Amino acid sequence: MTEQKPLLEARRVFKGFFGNPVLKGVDIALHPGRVHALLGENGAGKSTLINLLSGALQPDSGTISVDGKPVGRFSPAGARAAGIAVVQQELSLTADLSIAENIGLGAFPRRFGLIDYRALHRGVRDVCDMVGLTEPLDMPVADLALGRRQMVEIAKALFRKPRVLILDEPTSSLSAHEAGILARLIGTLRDRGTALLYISHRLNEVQALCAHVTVLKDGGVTADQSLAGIDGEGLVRLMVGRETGDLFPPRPAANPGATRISVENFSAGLVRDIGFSARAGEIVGIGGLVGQGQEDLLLGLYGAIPAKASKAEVSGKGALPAHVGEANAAGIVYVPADRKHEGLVLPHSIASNLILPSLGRLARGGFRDRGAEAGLIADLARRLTIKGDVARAVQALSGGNQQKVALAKWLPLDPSVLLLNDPTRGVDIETKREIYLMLRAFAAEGRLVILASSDTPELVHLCDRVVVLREGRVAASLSGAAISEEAIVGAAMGINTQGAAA
Amino acid sequence: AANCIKGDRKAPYTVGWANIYSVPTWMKQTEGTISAEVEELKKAGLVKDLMITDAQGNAQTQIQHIQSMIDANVDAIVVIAGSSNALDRVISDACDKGIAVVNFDSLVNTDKVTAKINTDSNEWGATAAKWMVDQLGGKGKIIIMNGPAGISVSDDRRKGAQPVLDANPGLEVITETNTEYNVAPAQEAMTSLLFANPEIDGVLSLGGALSAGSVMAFDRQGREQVPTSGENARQFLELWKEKGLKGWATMQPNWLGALSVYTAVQALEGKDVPAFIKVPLPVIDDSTIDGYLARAADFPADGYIYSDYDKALFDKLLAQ
Amino acid sequence: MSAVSSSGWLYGAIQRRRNRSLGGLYLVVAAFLILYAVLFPGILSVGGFSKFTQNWFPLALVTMAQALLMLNGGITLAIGPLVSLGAVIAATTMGTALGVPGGILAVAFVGLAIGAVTGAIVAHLRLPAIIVTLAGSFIITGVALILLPRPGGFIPDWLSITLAGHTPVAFLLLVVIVLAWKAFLATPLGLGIYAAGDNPIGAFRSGVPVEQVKIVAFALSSLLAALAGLFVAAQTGSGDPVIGTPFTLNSIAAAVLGGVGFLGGKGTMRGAICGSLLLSVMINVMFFLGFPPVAQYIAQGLIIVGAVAVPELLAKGRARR
Amino acid sequence: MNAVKSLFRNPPLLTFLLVALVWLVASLTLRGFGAYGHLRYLLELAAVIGIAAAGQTLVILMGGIDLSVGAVITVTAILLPLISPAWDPTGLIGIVLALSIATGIGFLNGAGAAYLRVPPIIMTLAMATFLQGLLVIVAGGSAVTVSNPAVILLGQARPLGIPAGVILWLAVSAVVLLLIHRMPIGARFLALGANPLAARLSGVSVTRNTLILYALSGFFAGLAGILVLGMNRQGYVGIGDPYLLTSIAAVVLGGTSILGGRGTYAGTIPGAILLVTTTALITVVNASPGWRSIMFGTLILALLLISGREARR
Ligand SMILES: Nc1ncnc2c1ncn2[C@@H]1O[C@H](COP(=O)(O)OP(=O)(O)OP(=O)(O)O)[C@@H](O)[C@H]1O
Ligand SMILES: Nc1ncnc2c1ncn2[C@@H]1O[C@H](COP(=O)(O)OP(=O)(O)OP(=O)(O)O)[C@@H](O)[C@H]1O
Ligand SMILES: [Mg+2]
Ligand SMILES: [Mg+2]
Repeated sequence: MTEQKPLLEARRVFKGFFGNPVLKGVDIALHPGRVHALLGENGAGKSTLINLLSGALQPDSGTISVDGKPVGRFSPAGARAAGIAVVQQELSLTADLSIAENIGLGAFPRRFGLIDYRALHRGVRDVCDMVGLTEPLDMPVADLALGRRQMVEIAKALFRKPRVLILDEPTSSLSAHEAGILARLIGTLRDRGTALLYISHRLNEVQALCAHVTVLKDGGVTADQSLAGIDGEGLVRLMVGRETGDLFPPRPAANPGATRISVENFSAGLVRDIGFSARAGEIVGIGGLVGQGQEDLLLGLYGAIPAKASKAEVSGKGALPAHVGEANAAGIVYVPADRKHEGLVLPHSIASNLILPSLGRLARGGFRDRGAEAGLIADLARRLTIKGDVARAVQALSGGNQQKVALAKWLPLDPSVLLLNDPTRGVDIETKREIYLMLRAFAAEGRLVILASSDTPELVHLCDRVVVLREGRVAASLSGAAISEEAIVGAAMGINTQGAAA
Repeated sequence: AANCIKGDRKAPYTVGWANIYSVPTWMKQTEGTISAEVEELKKAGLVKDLMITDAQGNAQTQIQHIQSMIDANVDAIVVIAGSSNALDRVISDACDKGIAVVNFDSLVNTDKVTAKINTDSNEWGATAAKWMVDQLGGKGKIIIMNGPAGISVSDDRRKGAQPVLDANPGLEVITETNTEYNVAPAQEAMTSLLFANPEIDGVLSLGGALSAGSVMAFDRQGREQVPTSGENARQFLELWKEKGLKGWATMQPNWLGALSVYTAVQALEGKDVPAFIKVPLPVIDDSTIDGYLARAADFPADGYIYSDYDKALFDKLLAQ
Repeated sequence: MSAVSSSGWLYGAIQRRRNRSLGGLYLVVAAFLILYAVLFPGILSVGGFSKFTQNWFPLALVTMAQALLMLNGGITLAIGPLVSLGAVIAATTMGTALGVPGGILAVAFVGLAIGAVTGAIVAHLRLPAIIVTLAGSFIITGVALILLPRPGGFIPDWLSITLAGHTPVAFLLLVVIVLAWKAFLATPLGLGIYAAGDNPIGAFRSGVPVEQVKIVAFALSSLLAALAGLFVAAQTGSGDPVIGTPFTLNSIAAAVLGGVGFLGGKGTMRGAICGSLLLSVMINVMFFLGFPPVAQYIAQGLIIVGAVAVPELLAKGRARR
Repeated sequence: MNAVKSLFRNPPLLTFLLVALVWLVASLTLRGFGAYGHLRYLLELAAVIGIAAAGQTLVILMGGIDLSVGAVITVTAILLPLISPAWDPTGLIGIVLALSIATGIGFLNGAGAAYLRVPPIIMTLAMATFLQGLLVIVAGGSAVTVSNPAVILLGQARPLGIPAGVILWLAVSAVVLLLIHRMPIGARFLALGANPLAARLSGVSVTRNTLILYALSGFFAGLAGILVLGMNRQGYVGIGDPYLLTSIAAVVLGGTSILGGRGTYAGTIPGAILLVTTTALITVVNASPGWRSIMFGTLILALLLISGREARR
């Protein structure tokens, strides 16, 4: 790898929102043929920095240079013309347009001023093949699951034939299989001379893929160095700034209590005729490739989509909850994967979001008890280390902090069953650790945690049992020592059906 | 024979009543006179069916309705126009098909109709203005209340008043308003004008329920009532009596509807009918108001107390 | 499934897929059209077809005008006044030295200009479209009333006969306009209307000039409404400063009936046009069924609710969330 | 400096100041405008819009819209005299009956939106059409002069010189503000308006809240209808028509987002006063109808520039 002049560079950039500085003089330089990691805890300003690099935001001061030449006002269109593409997190897609149109948006091939659909088709087919998108290209993005949308987002960036490709947490909603495809893709692009910037909270990925790292903390750069010779622990130390313990809390000997959930011939959405049961004090993982019915299983148990079962025993009741209110009343709560659209009321304040499920409980004589509410909010914010003014809009929080809010709002209900859909998506390593500890504590308190996750290590190290779904059916039910990455991935891909449950 | 009539249509006839908007009370009452007339004509074996449409105030829909009536080949179409020009083309189409088209109240521009029936809107305005001149001795400050802008009826009435106002420069028009022909907006507008104008000698109100609104505005603000012109709205007539007002009213008789059906059938029967039937404006003043109020109970409270009518009156009008 | 995309006819496949959610509405509209043809076979003649489509045409245009903005995440309450103004300008210019071509140009220019200004206000000053267009509706009405205080003006007969005679010119025009819309949608700017309506931030980050798209949307929408006014003037042979008023609500109703959502990016133009066709044919069908006014009102309410609710309820079983 | 900033982030307050400014300028320049009686009258008129807009505010906050407000006002104003039993000297029974009908109509709107999944705009528009049909049956054939003493009192009484309608409006404002800001249900409406999916997954029942909300909107429209009836002493067809667009305009002028999820009734209150004031201003200006219409539109646009900014992206 030769040190050439950087393709894209930021020098001494400052950026603040409403007077709150986020970036205080940050430097970063992206070189061709190199995968550059950008690390930092939630809210460190990573997304903000890439927004500056891609013209979506303007720096308050400092310069952005392309090929060594400073650019003045940089717009997204200008950035695209300079060969810069960004993989955003499901942010830039239009639900009602087709996959192909979404991929082409802003960069359509034209003929006589019209979109050249034939050329579009060819170009889109190519990039879709590269990322393994097999869905029909005419399908509206609205019909895709979150992980598949992420793949569309990646394909969209590739379609622009970028010289600089910026990926903001591209794997946070991808399954291991898809992440593998992406990793190979990144290798190919790097070898072709593309400059890559890679943001992720999954440090093992960073270690595997990246050659160089920039770490952001408190608005400044705390490290800017090569990753050669740095191991996993070293990376964590770089990022967190101190020695840390294991990411996953120790798993105590299984000590399950009474059966909390037991369903037979359960169908909901993609899930067809499965049997499933779980007991108090367990953490049950749900794994599989993206979109195999994991979400529908949770939503069905939560009463959020129509579900049926020949026999059901849920939280002491002899029937599935008919609607969300009933589930909540029975102590069942749900944390969705798509926090922006399903988990949070983005334009509302942190406080409003935290209090939403507890409004009725806290009311006295039909009126809201502001004192009690404020107390509860402060307590939740402290317990989950949600920093800053709770009157701020959730929208203005970084992804990880948003996730904390989405989880924290349920705690006051003292839930007995927690249905979690990818709860650590986009969450930094410290917060992840906190969440894992919390989940363990929940189980220890005799609650049932059902955890659907695309992060296989999470399933392996955290769960007492793992159910792997494939095409809406149970492909494997693993427990104890049988839980391993190989077993989960194998069952998910249908390669290895050993251990499949009846 | 009369205009449009080709003589190939035989009794009993199908009559289409293409209403522009059936909900307002004036329209309801008018429809009442039409239905009553049709009942009479059915007894005489002249009419077999009455088709009623309601364009919900949309002239475009009314065109569509009249087109459908042509398509359904009715024998006669009775119509109040939702716009003075918009229906011209579809109505001449109907006329070309030999359908007897009788247009009353809001008139179309085209002459390709069997008959147009109306009072004279210009005269309406002129007579009201003259009455106001007489009341005030040709000197004073008045406010003019008009119906909605852009509608030919309200425009014609206002135009009719203008020569009289020009001839009497002592009469100063302080200001004018345009509102729907309804009580609430008229009352609202008049109240604002009362505050802005300490001196008002008369209210020249040109139709609908505007006068009632005006009188109520004076009343509620504790201002002394002034001479007010108006129309035969029951509410206005009652207020006139109750407040001891100097009042004057004319009317657009609801029985224009009945007359129109009658005319259409007469024309289909081969009678000659005049192309324009001018209905004299009945005037209500202090000498006649008691007669009208005596019959008030027969009319809706938000309705119009119209003058009596019978076949003899119709025949006389048709004979002009 | 994947056969569709490997065939290479991506455009056609996308179009077909867009039809799917409209199946219910298509059925309802088809049922009404058949019923109408049974009640009045004359519709199948050239003259009958021409007259029917002429009466539908202006509603179809204003519905397109409204849908265009709703797809972009906006709405306009100035449709009716724009129709009136279009009619007034046509009726006041065509009799002058400008003649018919000048009159048409004047209408088109005024429509585009008003739309562009409105769009610029909404996009750059970030004011809510609904109230900007409400204010605009008063201003436009005022201008129409000043130009032509009462119905009148002049439209040459030949123009009326050409556009609204016994030939299906109006229908052909509609076909042309729909084709033009298709062509526009096949431009990056056109698709930008959808993208900016559904997800403005995402569209902006993808390089769509969101503000410019909004201004174009308003301009085209106003152009369509003004042209509808021109047609109304030709159809009626005159101008009327208030004739357009009912079109505002009707355009919204037709667009929503056709599945166009309030929040932008949801729905299709073909759906909106179908919605307007349903509103129009419903009037004729009710007439031929001999409904009295009371029944007309009630049936109209039922049909509108039913046309939306029935497909929705049928799809409910399939719906996920 | 900071005070100015926070003012600009507080649309209701801003709108209130705007009202005060308009009143001040108008009373200095226009004869008769500043009179106490006139301001009182404007408030009385604003009360009708304000009450009708109370329901509209709630519905819009939840991301819906109610296009049947005008029709419900008309129906209430016309039905009330018909259904007030003659043997009830207070007239209260008639009021209760009329309000029940109005609330029931609103409930039906909610049911259509919640169960049939008809978009609210279509549901309420269809309902307005329905009610027109009802009026064709009812109106024009029967007496609708109001003799109900409670309604007349509401329209005419002025305890302590304050019109009863304004007092009613104050009460409604208090209730609605409490509902939005001090009761759980208000927070739920707002959450549903901003993100129905997230709200539903947080245990907020869409169905129940939709029903409650549209019923409330019907109720408030009915209340406005009764007030209008009392002020005019007569109900007639079309009496409610002007209140449809004005109720929506008052809500939006008050800074509430038409897309739902953001806003407050505290903004609608000055919004209603602003609309009435503008109309009154234009009425006393002597100009042709066309020019008046232009002035009205321009004034609304100008006021909007000051008060109605949408949040930046
Ligand atoms: N538009 C905005 N308005 C206000 N504050 C903002 C805005 N965008 C970002 N912020 C704030 O800037 C800080 C940095 O956010 P940013 O999204 O860049 O963090 P991040 O490093 O990407 O975090 P994560 O790892 O969670 O994705 C956060 O505290 C966030 O609240
Ligand atoms: N309207 C807004 N108001 C305030 N902040 C906003 C707004 N829109 C976006 N932001 C900020 O823009 C930043 C970038 O968005 P982005 O979705 O990339 O966030 P993120 O922190 O990376 O979250 P995630 O990891 O979930 O994608 C967010 O951190 C958020 O703070
Ligand atoms: Mg980020
Ligand atoms: Mg993030």
